Amino acid sequence: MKRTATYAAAAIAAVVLAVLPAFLGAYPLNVARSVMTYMALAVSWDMLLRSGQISFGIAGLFGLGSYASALLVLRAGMDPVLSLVFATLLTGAIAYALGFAVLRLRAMYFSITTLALAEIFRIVLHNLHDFSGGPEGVVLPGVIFGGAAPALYWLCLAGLAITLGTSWYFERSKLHLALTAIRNDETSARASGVDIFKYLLVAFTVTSTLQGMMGAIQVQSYGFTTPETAFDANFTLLPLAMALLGGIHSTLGPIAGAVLLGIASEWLKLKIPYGHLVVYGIIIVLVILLMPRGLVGLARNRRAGRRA
Amino acid sequence: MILEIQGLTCGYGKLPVLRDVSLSIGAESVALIGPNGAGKTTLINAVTGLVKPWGGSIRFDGRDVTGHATHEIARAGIALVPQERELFPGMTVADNLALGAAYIPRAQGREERLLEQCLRLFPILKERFRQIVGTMSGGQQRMVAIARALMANPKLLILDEPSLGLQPSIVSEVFDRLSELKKDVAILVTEQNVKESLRSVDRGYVLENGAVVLEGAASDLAKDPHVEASYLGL
Amino acid sequence: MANKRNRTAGLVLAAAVLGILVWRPTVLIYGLQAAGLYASIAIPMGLILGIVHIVNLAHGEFMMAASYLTYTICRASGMDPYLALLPVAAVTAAFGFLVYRLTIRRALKAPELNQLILTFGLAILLTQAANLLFTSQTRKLSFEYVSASVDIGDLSFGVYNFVFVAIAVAMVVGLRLFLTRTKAGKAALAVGQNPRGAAIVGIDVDRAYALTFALASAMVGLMGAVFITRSSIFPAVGSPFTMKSFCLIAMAGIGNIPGILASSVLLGVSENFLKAFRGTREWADIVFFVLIISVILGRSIRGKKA
Amino acid sequence: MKRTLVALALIAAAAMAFGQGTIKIGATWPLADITGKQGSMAAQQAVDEINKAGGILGRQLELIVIDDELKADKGAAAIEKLVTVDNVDVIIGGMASGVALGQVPAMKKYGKVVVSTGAASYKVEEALGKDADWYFHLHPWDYNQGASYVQGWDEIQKKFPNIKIKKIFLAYEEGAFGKASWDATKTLFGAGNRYVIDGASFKSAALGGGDYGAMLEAAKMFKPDLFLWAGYDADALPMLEQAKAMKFSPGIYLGAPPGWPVGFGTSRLSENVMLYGMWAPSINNVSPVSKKFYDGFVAKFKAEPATYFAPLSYSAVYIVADAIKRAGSTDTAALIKALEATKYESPLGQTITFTPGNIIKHQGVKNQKILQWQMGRQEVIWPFESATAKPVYPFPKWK
Amino acid sequence: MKTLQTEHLTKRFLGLVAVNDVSFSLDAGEILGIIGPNGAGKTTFIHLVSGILMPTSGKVLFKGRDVSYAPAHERARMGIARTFQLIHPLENLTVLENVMIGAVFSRRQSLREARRSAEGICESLQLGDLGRDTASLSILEIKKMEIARALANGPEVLFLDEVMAGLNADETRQMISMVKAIAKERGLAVGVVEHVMGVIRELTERVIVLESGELIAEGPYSEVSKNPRVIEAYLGGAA
Repeated sequence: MKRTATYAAAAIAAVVLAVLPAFLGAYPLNVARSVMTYMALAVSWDMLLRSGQISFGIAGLFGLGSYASALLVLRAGMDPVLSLVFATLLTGAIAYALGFAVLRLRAMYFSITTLALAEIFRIVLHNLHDFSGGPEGVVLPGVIFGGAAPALYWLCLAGLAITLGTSWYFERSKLHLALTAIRNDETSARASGVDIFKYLLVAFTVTSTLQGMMGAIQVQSYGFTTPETAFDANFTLLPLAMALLGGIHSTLGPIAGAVLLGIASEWLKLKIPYGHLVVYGIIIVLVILLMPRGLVGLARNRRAGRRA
Repeated sequence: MILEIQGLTCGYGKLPVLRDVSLSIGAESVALIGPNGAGKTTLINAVTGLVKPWGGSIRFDGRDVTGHATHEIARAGIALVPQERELFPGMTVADNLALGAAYIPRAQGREERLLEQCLRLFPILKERFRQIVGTMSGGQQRMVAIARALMANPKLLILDEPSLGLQPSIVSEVFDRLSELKKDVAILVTEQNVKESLRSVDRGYVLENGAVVLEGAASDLAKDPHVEASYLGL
Repeated sequence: MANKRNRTAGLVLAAAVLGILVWRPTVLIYGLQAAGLYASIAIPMGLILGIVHIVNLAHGEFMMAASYLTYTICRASGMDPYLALLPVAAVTAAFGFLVYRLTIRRALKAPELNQLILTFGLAILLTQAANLLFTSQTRKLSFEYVSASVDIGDLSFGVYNFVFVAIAVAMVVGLRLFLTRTKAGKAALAVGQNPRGAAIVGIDVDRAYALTFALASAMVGLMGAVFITRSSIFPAVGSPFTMKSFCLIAMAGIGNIPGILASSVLLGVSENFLKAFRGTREWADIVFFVLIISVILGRSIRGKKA
Repeated sequence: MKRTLVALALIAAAAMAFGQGTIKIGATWPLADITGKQGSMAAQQAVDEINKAGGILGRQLELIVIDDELKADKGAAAIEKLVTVDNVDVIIGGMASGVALGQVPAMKKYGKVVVSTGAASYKVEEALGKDADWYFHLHPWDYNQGASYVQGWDEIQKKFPNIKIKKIFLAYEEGAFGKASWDATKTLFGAGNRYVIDGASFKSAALGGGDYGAMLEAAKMFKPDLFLWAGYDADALPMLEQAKAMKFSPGIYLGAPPGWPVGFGTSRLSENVMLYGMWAPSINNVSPVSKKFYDGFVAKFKAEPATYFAPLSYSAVYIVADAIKRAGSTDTAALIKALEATKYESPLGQTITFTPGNIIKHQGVKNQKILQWQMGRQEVIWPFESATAKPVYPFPKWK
Repeated sequence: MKTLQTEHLTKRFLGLVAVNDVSFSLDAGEILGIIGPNGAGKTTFIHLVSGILMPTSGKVLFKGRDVSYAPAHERARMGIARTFQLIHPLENLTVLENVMIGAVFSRRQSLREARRSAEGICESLQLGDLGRDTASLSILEIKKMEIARALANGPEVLFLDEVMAGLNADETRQMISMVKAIAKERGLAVGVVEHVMGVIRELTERVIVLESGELIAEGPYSEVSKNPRVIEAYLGGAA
């Protein structure tokens, strides 16, 4: 009963999102793309967090995906749409290889290492002048789909849909049991037959792939990138903040957080041209202090309160 | 009376665990008996300020300490050996023991005598005096926890399941020492090992479902048919 | 056996240092100077992380705020930053205490990531408030002594920046004395290892946290005052140091404050080694991150073996 | 009586303006950065001046500024909003090339007239392509700047024979700005073997760097006649201090940051440091327009314009207003035609016209100026027509 | 061929020898007690057998196969299951999900099959409402759930590390009969670490005694408890 209602709500949301371009102008669609990009990053970050691993490397994989896609088009003459697929897979392959080293680490050491890897990607692309365009970045011959606002929107929506679908699968398959078990107590998970390394590797590779995919979509939608754009620390920090404000360890939380922060930042910017970021900072501080379990946690408490 | 609890009500979240519990401890040792989930640890947590009581009062040494912070209660003279030990894992045995006395007014100036007493009680700690506590086995850590509490020269010593994870020879040792200690320290102990504990304390309370159902001299309780059926026998 | 290996490693290291000293003396000079700066900024963050277990993402911003405070005081009074140092440290200590009381304390019981985002929000808040008050245009106080110079043969180099080495060493020694010799310090150390256990032995945990935060903030304030003698300041000046400090602490291992100094020297010297050559100059930045990963991975592998 | 008449006229003008609606100028700048902040303020100043004088075609101007937050996606969204939601007639503004690259696709899509105040990177020009006839670029491209320096130093050496330059050392920050400067310097000064070029990169203090020791060491070994650094204002004083500590004093010490720190001139080290720039308050002495702009800005905002983005943005508004007046409408084709005929005497101390760039059709300013800090003020040395002082040479040796 | 055997099993941590040259065997249907003073190496021994730790030297043989260096999850799949002294119920999962983990990952069952087998095990242990969050469980229930989780692996060998600790007499009696029943019905080889001598006496047929990592005595409890070395090291006045 409850599950049917959830499916129905998801289906309605999907239809509404898909037909939005018919009703909205280019500007709201553009804002929506930005919100959806951050949303996908926040959800993918949360997917790995469900195993207890806190990644600070979102920007690194996002940037890697961006550059892979851009360079495949520029250096290999690949079709932009095809480059999305290959860049996504390439990011996944790199993450898979790195996973063997990185996934030995836990807690803060894992976080720092992912952060350091992201910086290494950035510096390498920054310094390989002839190949990557160096600090000035690369400009593509054009924007994918001729830059049509609805097409770009749908592309981003597709990326988001893939991410949400994967997250949904993570929540309902045995991955959910494996990751939750690892997060709680690795030793007892091992004793129950969970191959910890394998599941961490799966989660790390899949979430990295998703982050690379969003990067590839982003670069093709803007037609250029630079190391500072592609590896912007905000691609790490904002999704983290969004997931936490929305509520972690779920698909719904990061979605709520991304909508809240994404729209708040755009709205504040228009209302308070000078100094809107001060208010943005205040919002983050207040939400964390007043809703320590995020929006979803708040809703859950409400519901629990009503039942009791 | 050293500790006097009146009508204590307490719990976690919305769930009440203790309902109107009253008990008192004089210059004696008292055992708190009851099944798991009866509220023994909650009672101890309420006394030591680790959880805030919902209602009722706790008086220690003539002072109302209801709802006071843990460190204030510790400084007033209540030492706790918690079930989870709560040691300082990165420090040596020596440092852990020193910290047991450092912040307690009653222990000031007597550290050496107290330390000597603890090392006599647990000779293995003398051997391991410079060992980092985190590298010791669970049972050894429990000894450190008990010794640390004794370092506070407490008026009231609370032990939450002290024999948990201890080998039998040490358990009997601990209870022997407790019988010795109770001459100058009031003791409150919860213990699964009811037979052993009733042998070495003066009085006992039986806590079931968050309420006191029986109280009396230890020797009487040991003969009580309800206690016999539920808590003795092994 | 481990001892022997350590000795060999020590000898190799000493030989390398000597070689560099003769061949490119500036590598060591500038390397140590950079190390002093890194370490003296990272140490207060390491103190908070080691005891309150909070990664303060607003760490660099605290320093930035202290620098602006110093700037304002010195501009208004014509005072030297070294004279303003104590009042600034006092103000930032109070500020740190207040921040702890008003925000951090409330987030301590929440999931640990919340504290990260909370301090991230504080960082945005501080940066943007500074931007509104002072704009993004940089400011700098200029003093003759900063250009103090020493000649050895043909070589002329600045010696002023060694002041950071002195500060870093003083911080390490001072903290060690504080944590092992004073009652408040021991309490802080105990709280850092087990807050519940500390409360049980009569330590006021909340007070220890607040004190640690205030002390670390005072150290950050001191650094902010000295920082302005060396560097220009602008609202975003602190943020790169937050990340750098965080990385150095991880490299040293949480709670290992002398280790922060050692990591800083390793990094400062390696960076300046790469900077000394045309072909590798641009890769100096990467050595930082490569070293961090190697040290962390190396330690984890060794840890598994042991 | 007279006052009543003025009031009536104003009301009438306002009513007319209301009837026809305002002429909307949309703009994006990074408002948290001093460039964007003061650029947007100066643009508002120009709009207020024009409106006070009765507006254009009897209509009032309205400036709508959106913060691009120095981010490409935010900048692009801002363009979409200005065009589709606010229905602006013209777009001005811009600072960072990275943001402009993000905005170009949206600009191309709508073909609205754009008068850009920023974006120096040739990559932006490449992205625009040769068909972007609606794009008017006020700021010189990076290669324009480089070419003008070559010309400037040639002319200076001719006029002041005591100044002789053979070896040039460029210290450039690692980012896009420094890298572009290095590429341009190598090609432009390196051509024809008249100069010997060397360079080294450094990490700017703006990005967490600030140690110039290794770079200065390389520069000192090279013994340049001209030492040029391309970095940010945060680097200005620390680099000088470290250079002094190392006793490195080339014949010419020249900085090319986009702005200078507050009160740089009050530092004793600043004396005779040379700089590249587009504008300095000293231009007030040779240009009445500059003085009008400067006085107006100070009166309105109680602050000195600290960056050339202020006069440049101020110019952008006047150029647009003037073109609309001449075109008689805001129709794109007419406006482009009118803009092509622009001849605006700007507060930069020079008249702005549009001529073809390497790719685009409408390039405004093509040169930079060579200035020198003298007695705490930026004095213009070159071009000689707007010069306010003679060069002091050589740069003082450290005592 | 015994179900489980160790040969000269040794584990060193830095300078410390935690388990020293221990050889023992355990057969199907047998319940073995493992006792010894605090710090004797009992838990380390179970860690070695279950693969949580790797031995420094010596062998672990499972049904004759050398599994000394097989990772823990593989040993779990082969049929070596265990509980933990310090229990960490998985907080964000229900009781049923906690138990399912073993079935899903050790027996490689689908979620649906695992749910069914977990329900069966929980029912036989009388675990009550399986949809509950683990935070609300009593200690007895948590201990039962721990055993259920281990059983869900489908083990042939089961080690119980102080499962009776914290239980009162009543509950201990319940638990003893439950463990006996499980061992019998499933034909398991069971190893039990316990400090309460009554439990050891009631539950086990054979006992091994560890001291400072070494096996110092072996035999029925009634014999071992008279061994002077055991009394001195371990039982003291309680014997």
